[in-house]
Amino acid sequence: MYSEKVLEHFRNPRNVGRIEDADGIGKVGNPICGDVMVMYLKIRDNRIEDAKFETFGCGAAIATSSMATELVKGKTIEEALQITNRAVAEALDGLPPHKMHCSVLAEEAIRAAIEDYRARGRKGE
Amino acid sequence: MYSEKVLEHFRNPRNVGRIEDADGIGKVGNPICGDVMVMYLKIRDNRIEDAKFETFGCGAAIATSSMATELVKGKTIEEALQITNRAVAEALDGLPPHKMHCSVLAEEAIRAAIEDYRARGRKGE
Amino acid sequence: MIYLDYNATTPCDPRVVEAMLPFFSEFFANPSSLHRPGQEARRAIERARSTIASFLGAKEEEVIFTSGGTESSNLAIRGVAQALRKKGTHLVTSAIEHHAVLNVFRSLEKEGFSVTYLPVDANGIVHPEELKKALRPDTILVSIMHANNETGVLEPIADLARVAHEGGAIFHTDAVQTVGKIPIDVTVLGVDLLSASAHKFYGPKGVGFLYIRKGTPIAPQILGGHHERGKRAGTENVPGIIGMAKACEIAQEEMGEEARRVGALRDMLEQGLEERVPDIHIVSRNVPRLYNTSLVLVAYVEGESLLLNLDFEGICVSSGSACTSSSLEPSHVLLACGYPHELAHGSIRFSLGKWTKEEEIFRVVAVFPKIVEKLRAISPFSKGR
Amino acid sequence: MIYLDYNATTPCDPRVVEAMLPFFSEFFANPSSLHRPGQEARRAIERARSTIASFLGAKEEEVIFTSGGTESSNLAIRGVAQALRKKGTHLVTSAIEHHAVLNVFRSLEKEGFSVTYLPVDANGIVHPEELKKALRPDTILVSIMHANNETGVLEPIADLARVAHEGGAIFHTDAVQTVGKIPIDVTVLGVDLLSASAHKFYGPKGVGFLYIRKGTPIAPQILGGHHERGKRAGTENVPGIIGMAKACEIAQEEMGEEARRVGALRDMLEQGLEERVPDIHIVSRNVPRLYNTSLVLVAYVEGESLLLNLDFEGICVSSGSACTSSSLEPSHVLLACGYPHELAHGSIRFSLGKWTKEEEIFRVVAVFPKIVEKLRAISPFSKGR
Ligand SMILES: Cc1ncc(COP(=O)(O)O)c(C=O)c1O
Ligand SMILES: Cc1ncc(COP(=O)(O)O)c(C=O)c1O
Repeated sequence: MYSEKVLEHFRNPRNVGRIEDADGIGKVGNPICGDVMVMYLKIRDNRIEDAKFETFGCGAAIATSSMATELVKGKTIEEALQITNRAVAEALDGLPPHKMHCSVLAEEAIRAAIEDYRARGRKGE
Repeated sequence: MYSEKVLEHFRNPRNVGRIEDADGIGKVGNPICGDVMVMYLKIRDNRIEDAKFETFGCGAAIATSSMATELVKGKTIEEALQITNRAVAEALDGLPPHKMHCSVLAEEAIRAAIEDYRARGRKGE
Repeated sequence: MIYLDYNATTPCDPRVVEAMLPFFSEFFANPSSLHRPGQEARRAIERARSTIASFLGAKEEEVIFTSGGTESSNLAIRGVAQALRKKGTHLVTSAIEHHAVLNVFRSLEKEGFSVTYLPVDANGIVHPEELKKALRPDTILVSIMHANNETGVLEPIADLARVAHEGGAIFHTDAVQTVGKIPIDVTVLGVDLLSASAHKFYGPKGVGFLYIRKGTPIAPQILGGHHERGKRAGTENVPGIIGMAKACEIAQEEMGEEARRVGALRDMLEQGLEERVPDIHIVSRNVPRLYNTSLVLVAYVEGESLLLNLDFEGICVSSGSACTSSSLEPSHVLLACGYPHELAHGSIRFSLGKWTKEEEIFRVVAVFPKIVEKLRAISPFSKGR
Repeated sequence: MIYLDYNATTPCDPRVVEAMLPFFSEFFANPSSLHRPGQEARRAIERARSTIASFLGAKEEEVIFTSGGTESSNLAIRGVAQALRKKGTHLVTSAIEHHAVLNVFRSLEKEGFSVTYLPVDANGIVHPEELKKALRPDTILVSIMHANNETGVLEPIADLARVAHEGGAIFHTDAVQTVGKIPIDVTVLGVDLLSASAHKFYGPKGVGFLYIRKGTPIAPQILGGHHERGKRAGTENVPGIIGMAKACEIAQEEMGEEARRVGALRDMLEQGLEERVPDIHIVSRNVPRLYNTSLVLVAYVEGESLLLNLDFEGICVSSGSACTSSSLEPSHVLLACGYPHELAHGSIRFSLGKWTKEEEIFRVVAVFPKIVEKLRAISPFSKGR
């Protein structure tokens, strides 16, 4: 069902945990649907220096979380906002059709975390 | 499906053929239904001295014809008229339910042949 | 034993059994299970699906596994009728279909559909012009069998499907007697649905498939879990499916040679019988037929009594179709061809196959005349009477 | 591999495969054929029918062969509903049925029947009083499963059947998870129809049976030849039927001992997990349950991720039911019991069987806590967060 790459990221997820002094936190999903993703970003000079995640969800949810944090790290905010759910899925060598929503969740988590960072910035101005 | 006895009578039917100077001939059944039985009786002093048959039909039709001729031989006319389809079937150790109509045909053939014999008698009087 | 009843069922090819064996106790997991053994079982049946699809010139997702030919045809006919009920309620089939098709149409008639049963000519052929005449604006489905199980006659499916499509109807064919015997390409045939049963071509009993052209509207008939893309619920018969795919593979490789060999034996049988037995008739001898089938009508005697006498000699054949042989009705196929009832009661079907040998045919040709003679001696109809 | 997914499917018992083998290529004839090989095949399946009937305390003519549990339940429910439609159109089932039952009722609702889905208590038990309240003068059929496939909970079938009969309704039970595991006598249970699937009790996939009490009105669903007393058409799956009968024979002899042995292992598993993993919940632990089944809810983590991690360790289990595990829905059974969605997403079903060994349970108890810990470390919900 899952690609080797999905299984590998699921088995050894990268960037697990929280960043205590995160600059942006994005929480998406819903426990009722069985998927919750929280993404923590550390941002300096418009560039994502570090990213971590916490996820409640299936194998695909955990693997896409892991891959999404890998993809955003080192990118500028604008670059990170370009990351689509397809890009996350492709980086994992694809997802089964009924699991594509997990990659959507990952895209949303990135956006939500950046949104949060920007909102804090506006507040702090 | 068929009892050993049915198969035996079917394989080696008794009294096959016609009696050229028969005293009574009974023809029952219908080629459209796939069963035709003709019974020939030789009768002397109210007693059935000989019986033969010709049958177009399935295994059960041939076996019941054979058994019916065996059963009537040596019987008086009154005794022969007592032979029911059940008696023919039982003498063959039974018939499958959807083949019981063959034993009915055998009973009818006996009756028809005796009927014919009596009708000839009335004509001859 | 001389088995000449291959149209009723075939023995499993030993290579089919060998292919199935590991899937009973070793690779036994449920293909719906997410763990690795389950996913391995899933991959095995998807490989089987792919084998069968390419055997038919179809796409993988167009092949649905069922429990056999009867279920396949039930699903095809009732499934399309239900799915298109709002579009129209007229259905067309032929008078010579197998009961697995005919009885579905009869039941749909009781549910408000109207059904045209197309006639056949004296050789049992359904003519495309007859179909053309029968089509109406509200015709949604046409179902005509590929080859008849009793006579072996091949219907002009490509032409019939074209006519049906010109009339806007979906086309189904019951190909239970042709799959594995002759090459089939669903695009060349132009059918939308095609039924098959593994045990008719050296696969196991209890498994079959339905080809469903992509986009064909069809309502599932057995409901439950999300198996077979929602078209047929129930845990997949993994060993059966593997066995059926193997049977397709073997057929693909060997059917050309089999057709030649078995066809020659069948012709030898027919010639032999005709030379030695007076007053017999070989049905549909001069039209395209399955190379393995010979339906012989024997005047003055009834089919079952012939069959049983052949059985006493160790020769296994059928009288009419296996399914109706325990009923009292004469073959509806022969009646549709216009044969009188008496003759229709006297049919013997020889159907040859992979393990039929020349000596067996010699023996049948030697034994048959004596049996006919014996039964005719008992018959009140025999010549000159 | 440690296989703890016996409720999804079981490997064939080698004795079952051995019993089936001669029927593939040697005794392969069609049971509808009149020749001797055909009649031998007929006798073999009638012997199998008799074995299964006596296993159930039923009469031979009350057992009908099908392609599996799903088809059996479809036939039972749709068959009775159609046959009694004129008498009434109200049907009753429970909220926790398998999809092979639930989806038939959902489809009947679209066809004009009204269906009451009985609630269950927190342990997943359907109470006879609830059934009593639901019955109406036009109730024709009640269908409640014997044991639930996810929780293993046994329903009070004898009481439920009595209540249904008092209300004049026919009673069906989906016994797919109990046949072969616990003794069943259809007269003691008092049911009119009972569904089973061979692959759930060491028989082959693709074959099952439906018990139909004599006189129960039922419309056939698969139409064709006159097989199975007109209740189910299609060439019989002879090897499958023989295998299923053998599986019944073995179960009859061995299930008492198995219940003891497997029950002890299951209890050991549950005790071990409970001692070592905080915040888990064993579903319906204190009500009558199948001795082989344990459904464990693990707070803060999702079931599939647990399942896959166990699979990495060679341990095969299920999350919820096998059939729904590829969908996104949490278990409808757990929701019906009143568990919150988060917990219902975190279920792991261990189902033990004939080849489960003590060492395997030790290993699961050793491995499971680490997996839970790892996943909880990833989870945003874990305690104290
Ligand atoms: C033409 C045809 N259609 C359908 C069937 C039914 O197939 P099965 O009995 O395998 O379901 C048969 C054979 O019995 C057949 O010959
Ligand atoms: C309770 C229950 N009913 C019905 C079924 C369906 O059985 P099958 O998949 O063999 O048709 C299953 C198993 O999948 C089951 O557990």
